[in-house]
Amino acid sequence: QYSDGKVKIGVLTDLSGTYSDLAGKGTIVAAQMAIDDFGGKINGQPIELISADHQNKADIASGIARKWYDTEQVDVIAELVTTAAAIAVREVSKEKGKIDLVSGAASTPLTNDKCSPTGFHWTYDTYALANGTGNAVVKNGGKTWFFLTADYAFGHNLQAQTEKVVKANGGEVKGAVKHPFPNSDFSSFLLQAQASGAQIIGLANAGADTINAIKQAKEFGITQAGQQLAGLLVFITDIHSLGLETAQGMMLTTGFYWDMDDQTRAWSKRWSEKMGNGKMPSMVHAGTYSQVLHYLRAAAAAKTDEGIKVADEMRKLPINDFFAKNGKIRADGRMVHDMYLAQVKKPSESKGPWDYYKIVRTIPGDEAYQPLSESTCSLVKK
Amino acid sequence: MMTILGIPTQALFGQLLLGLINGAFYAMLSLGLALIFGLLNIINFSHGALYMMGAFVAWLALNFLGLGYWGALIAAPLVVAVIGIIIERTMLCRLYKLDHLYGLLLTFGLALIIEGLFREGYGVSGQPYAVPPALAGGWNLGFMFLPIYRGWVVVASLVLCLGTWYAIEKTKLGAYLRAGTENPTLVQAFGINVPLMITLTYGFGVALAAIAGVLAAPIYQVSPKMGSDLIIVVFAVVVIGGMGSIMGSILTGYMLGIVEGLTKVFYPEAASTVIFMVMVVVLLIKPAGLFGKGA
Amino acid sequence: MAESEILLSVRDLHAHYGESHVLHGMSFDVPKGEVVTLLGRNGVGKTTTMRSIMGIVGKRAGSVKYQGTETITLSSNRIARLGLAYCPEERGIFSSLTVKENMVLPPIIKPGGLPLDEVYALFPRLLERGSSQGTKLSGGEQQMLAIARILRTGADMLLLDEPTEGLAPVIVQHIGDIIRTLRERGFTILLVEQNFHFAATVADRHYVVEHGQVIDMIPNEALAANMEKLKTYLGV
Amino acid sequence: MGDDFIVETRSLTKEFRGFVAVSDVNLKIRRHTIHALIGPNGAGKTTCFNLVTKFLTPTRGQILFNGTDITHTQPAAIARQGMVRSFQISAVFGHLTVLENVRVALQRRQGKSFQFWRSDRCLDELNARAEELIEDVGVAQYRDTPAGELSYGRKRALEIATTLALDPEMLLLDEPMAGMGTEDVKRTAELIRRVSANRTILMVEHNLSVVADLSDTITVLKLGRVLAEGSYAEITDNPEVVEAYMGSGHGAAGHG
Amino acid sequence: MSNAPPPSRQTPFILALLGLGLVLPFIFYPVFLMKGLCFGLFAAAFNLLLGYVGLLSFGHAMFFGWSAYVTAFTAKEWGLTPEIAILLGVATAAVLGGVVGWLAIRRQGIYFAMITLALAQLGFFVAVQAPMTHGEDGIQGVPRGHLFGLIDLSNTMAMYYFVLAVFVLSLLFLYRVVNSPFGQVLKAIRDNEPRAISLGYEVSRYKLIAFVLSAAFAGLAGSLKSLVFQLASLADVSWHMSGEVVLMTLLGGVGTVLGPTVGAFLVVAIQDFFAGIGSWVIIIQGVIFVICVLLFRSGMIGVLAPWLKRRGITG
Ligand SMILES: Nc1ncnc2c1ncn2[C@@H]1O[C@H](COP(=O)(O)OP(=O)(O)OP(=O)(O)O)[C@@H](O)[C@H]1O
Ligand SMILES: Nc1ncnc2c1ncn2[C@@H]1O[C@H](COP(=O)(O)OP(=O)(O)OP(=O)(O)O)[C@@H](O)[C@H]1O
Ligand SMILES: CC(C)C[C@H](N)C(=O)O
Ligand SMILES: [Mg+2]
Ligand SMILES: [Mg+2]
Repeated sequence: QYSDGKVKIGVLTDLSGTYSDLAGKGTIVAAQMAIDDFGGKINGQPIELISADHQNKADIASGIARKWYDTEQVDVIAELVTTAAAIAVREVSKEKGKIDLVSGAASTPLTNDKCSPTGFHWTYDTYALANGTGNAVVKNGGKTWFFLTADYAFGHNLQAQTEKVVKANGGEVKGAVKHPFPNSDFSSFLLQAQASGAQIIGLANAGADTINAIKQAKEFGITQAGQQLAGLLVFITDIHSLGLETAQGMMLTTGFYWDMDDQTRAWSKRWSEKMGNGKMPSMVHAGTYSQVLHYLRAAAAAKTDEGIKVADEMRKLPINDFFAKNGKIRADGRMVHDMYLAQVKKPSESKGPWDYYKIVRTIPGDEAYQPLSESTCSLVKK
Repeated sequence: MMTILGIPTQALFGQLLLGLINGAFYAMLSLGLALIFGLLNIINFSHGALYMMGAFVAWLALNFLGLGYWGALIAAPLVVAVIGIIIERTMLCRLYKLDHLYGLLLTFGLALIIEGLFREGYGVSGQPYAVPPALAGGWNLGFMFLPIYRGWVVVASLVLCLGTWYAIEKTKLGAYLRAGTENPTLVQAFGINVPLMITLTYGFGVALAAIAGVLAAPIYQVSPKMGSDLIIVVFAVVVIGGMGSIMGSILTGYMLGIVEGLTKVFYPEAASTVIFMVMVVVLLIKPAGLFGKGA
Repeated sequence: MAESEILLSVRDLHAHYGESHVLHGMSFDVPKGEVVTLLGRNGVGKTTTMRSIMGIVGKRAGSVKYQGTETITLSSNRIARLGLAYCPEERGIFSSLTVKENMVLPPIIKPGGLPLDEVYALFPRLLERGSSQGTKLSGGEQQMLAIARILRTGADMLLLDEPTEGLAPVIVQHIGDIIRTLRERGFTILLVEQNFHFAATVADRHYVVEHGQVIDMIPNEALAANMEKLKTYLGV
Repeated sequence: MGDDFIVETRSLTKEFRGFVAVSDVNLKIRRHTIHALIGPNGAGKTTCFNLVTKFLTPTRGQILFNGTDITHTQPAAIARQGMVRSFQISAVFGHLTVLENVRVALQRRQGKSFQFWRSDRCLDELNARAEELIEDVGVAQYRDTPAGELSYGRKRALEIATTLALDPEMLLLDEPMAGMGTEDVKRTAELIRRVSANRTILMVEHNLSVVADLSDTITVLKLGRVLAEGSYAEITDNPEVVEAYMGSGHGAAGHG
Repeated sequence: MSNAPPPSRQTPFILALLGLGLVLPFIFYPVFLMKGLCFGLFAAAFNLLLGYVGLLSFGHAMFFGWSAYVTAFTAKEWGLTPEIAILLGVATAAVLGGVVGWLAIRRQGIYFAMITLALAQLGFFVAVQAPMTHGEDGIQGVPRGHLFGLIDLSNTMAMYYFVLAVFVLSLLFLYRVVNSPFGQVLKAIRDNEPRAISLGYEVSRYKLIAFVLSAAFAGLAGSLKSLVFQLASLADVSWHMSGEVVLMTLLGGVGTVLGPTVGAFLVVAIQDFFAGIGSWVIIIQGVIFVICVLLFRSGMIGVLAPWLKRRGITG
């Protein structure tokens, strides 16, 4: 039933680059926790974990995936931050009939053009981000927008999704500037954003780019002068890096916040102890736990590690853990779960380390994610 | 309102000023690099890493020793200079007789090690570093809001660059440095302690990088990657200015900051590439760089 | 001048370039105030001797005493500071410096050197070409510059390696005059020369070198008498 | 008359940033003679060489080689037309062996030099000629030594052999004897005389006895201009030349 | 190198290596071996310039990467057979090499390196902006296709032997280039350019030909890699790739025939072996470079040379 007498899970993530804080080592720890919580064995067979660094490069990711499938008897690859790496792994997985579980990567092609019967997208995506933050901001009166967009696929994708939401809600896009990726000095772009007179400056970027943009917006008095920033993809690690003083008041959309209920707090505390550095998990960390656990449940139910069969089982089983309440997987591989609109606390509101968010609204999954009817995935029957 | 190429002149002023501010960092870094290349004939690939180290020393000093910005401005270059001197004495000094490829390779390796260690220790997201209270706030210049701190960066870098230039060009030191590059044995046979001079120059060159790092800390995040993103551009600056020309690398630093700033307005996607375009054009027209000597 | 003080004393000097052993126990003395030449065929080790004295040969052993100070363990900058200055065979003009900068590059190590204007008076051509890049000078001009720049340092012992190579006859004469002038001023000079006709006009004594060893010493007065012997040494 | 001269320069002038190194020089070099160019240091001899072989571009003036204007020809092309130079500072291919140095020159006329797909064993047919040449200049015993390891004098000898390998119609030698010991000077002078049959040689040399010995015509340059021209006897009789170049007792100061 | 031992003494060694190449895929993971071979070929091509013409190109990723793109694109979008797709890639690299070479060979030393770097950065910029390359994602899922319409390369072993064959033939060819009449002239130019001119050689033509050859083989390596990994991406055109090939060549030994390949395998193995340990891999890589520079300066081949010499095969 299980090939080679075991189930082997590979966590392929960015261990050394820009995203190694929001994903990285923490996702390996999360995956291990999932295995441990599952009991370490599946139908009496051992579960193994292996991990590697893809450095956010498609070629490295694809090389490692191929090697894992060919020589390491890996059955499933999890995490996969960065869209390019995720797509690269998806190509290999599809060819080999193995399962890939995407947590960190953001872009929607993963469940559209690039969808696969054995590929899943778990934690969030650009559609949900655009939808969550864009909607909320426009409804709060932010009608005119200017985008600072990272000049690569993910940035373009995020901007395009958000523009759609803004326009659908009667807003207006005054302009956009594509900045090189990565980029450290945003003052010039911010000045252009300021000159546009837009009420909202949408940051269609991530990680260090977003952090620097926010920091410098404050430095140049952009926010004081009345314009507002909308970070379209902000992780809790980014807020930590910025400090509340700078980040306060910002609206953002997230798939998970550690301080929502007892379950999330308990898991996060365990994770934090394992990491041993006092940090709290990002949504990518939590999502990785959830996806690995769900895979194991499905593999146990299917009594096999054969990709297609487990994938079918995964689609059948509902997801109910601290991360996703009543989550479900659609034909296009999207795991649909509730998203949260959060606002960053003022320093005075924060009661302790990592107490950063106020959850403003829970966005029900079906509302948060792209409707299946709009999907271009070939697996979706219309 | 007046406009140039569709951009209001006022806004253009703002962009020029911002370009100049970025140029200040290029100038400081390329100055150190040019110095080190000029004397040691070593393309110091670890320059970016040592710049980052300067910023980190400031951050560490603040968080673990309570030493503030002004103290860091003195302490960080000293610490980094000492590290630089150790690197020079233990490793680089074995390479002078060899092709400068080996220096490049060694310092590249060192850059990987330094950057890797800081990544391992402090993650990649970067640490916040506040603007010193004395320099907080900003001036409204009419066409833009200029943070006082950025103004200070430009002034500090100008003072530092011109001071260094003066010390090197207007004293015999510059001649020793240049001659020492060409034929260290002979210069030493004239009675000059070339190894000491080399060591101190390396120390000074990386100290400049460290100062730039401290100056950068409040503007950008203090992050292990801050150096490697910059280094290749700074190389280009040095080459465009003319290898070995101190003034050339300073002026080119400011100038390219401005060029890059303008590109961010007219063709933002190309902002990180424009310097290389300039480099191709310059080298084809003036093979030794803008301020380089010789044909 | 017979019993004059010995300024430089070389004893059993050995030198190597990597694996090859070039000097095999050189021994000779340079009395203060004299002009002493090293004569010998190509490749016998004359240049190497000079480089060993200056401490710029990779591996050397034996004894080199300058004014009684042992220099064999000193670094070359320390040796130079004792008062030795070297004009290398390959001239060593710096291309990144102008002629003027080349001229003033060697630091003044002691008072008593020639003032700059006197140096220029000896080589007016160098003043004319002062702002030119050092290595853009003609071959002979570079040779002049190499000699000129060490005259102002105050070193009292000059090591000149083939200073007349590539110079026009009229300049060779001029160099001869300069060497005699320097001698009168109390400089001590160690000279390497291929052209012993020239050497004979300036030197007090000649050491003949073969296979990295001194094989004979001929006082200049005795040169004529020893001409035949010398010619066999030099293979003329 | 015109055909008698293999090289002719007309009002040749070279300025370096305002400094005139060669000014209005009209050289005429008669076929199958040895022509010497002498003059004080910095007179512009090497610069003339560089101009004639097009390593420098003249500021003004014209250069004729075999009656054709070569003022705008590339240096490599000039070499292929049969005018080859040596360098004042010795120029050998340091990592190639002595034999290979000569072979590289021979190889050019063989016409296979662009053939990157052929084995270099096809060059072995040149060995015999190459060995002859290095024998001629007395470096045969160093056949397989990398040229960089030769002593200075031997490098000069090798350079001459390499130049001769091209069998040039016109040979320009820049101070071929500089740095050679007396014995080598004699041998090289002999060699130059031998190869001058059916060739034209233009030579810069400070060694007056060599000049006296070898040259048919001598041109004296001073400050970039032609000061005098004639046979050795004529030149030495010219007081201006004596003053500017030879100096008073040139007998005593003259070289070996 | 020029005094290469007679072929009779090399032949057994070459045959032994070839034999090794044939059996290795049964011992090691073939994809890893193919990666090593591709980079080995890349480094060998680069070494033609650095080791034999003395020109350090810091922009060779441009040829490697763009050739990979063209092969990937034509194989995927136009459905060309692998050999045609590769040829088109190589042709692209050669043309780019001609242009870059033409601009760069007028300069020397660090300026040459910087011009090549700058032009390669422009190439990178085009790759980021052009729709054909699909930006960060790269051209993914490239079909390996049927070689000459016959041999199915999606079979890993078939692909491996194809790569091995191309590699061996290319290396023999490069070896021949170095030891050809043309190679002799290159070495002469490297030693003393003015002298070569004075002998009548149009130096720039030789340099340009060498540059184009080097670019073409770099391109061949890139094309092969894009088929092996079925992917052409920005990483292949970035300056890091240009830097990596310098490292491989230096680590293995500049100016030796096998050195670059040894260096390539070393670097690939390090990356592969330490991929699981995150940022430590970078530190370890750094330490290895430092150690190599300080202790094994002549490259790995330099360390192995005495051993090889006894067998008369230092090439
Ligand atoms: N850098 C070096 N490496 C190896 N051998 C060398 C080096 N320099 C000189 N030699 C060898 O050392 C010996 C002595 O050389 P040296 O230069 O001292 O001779 P010299 O007497 O000055 O000759 P010349 O009259 O040609 O200048 C020669 O055989 C030469 O080949
Ligand atoms: N590239 C250059 N730039 C500037 N000045 C130059 C250049 N080349 C030569 N000169 C100058 O032109 C003059 C003539 O130089 P040239 O080398 O022709 O002299 P020469 O007659 O060969 O002297 P020597 O006998 O010393 O070799 C010199 O004063 C020299 O400084
Ligand atoms: C922000 C990152 C976690 C996402 C990544 N940039 C992507 O392409 O999906
Ligand atoms: Mg000598
Ligand atoms: Mg000359």
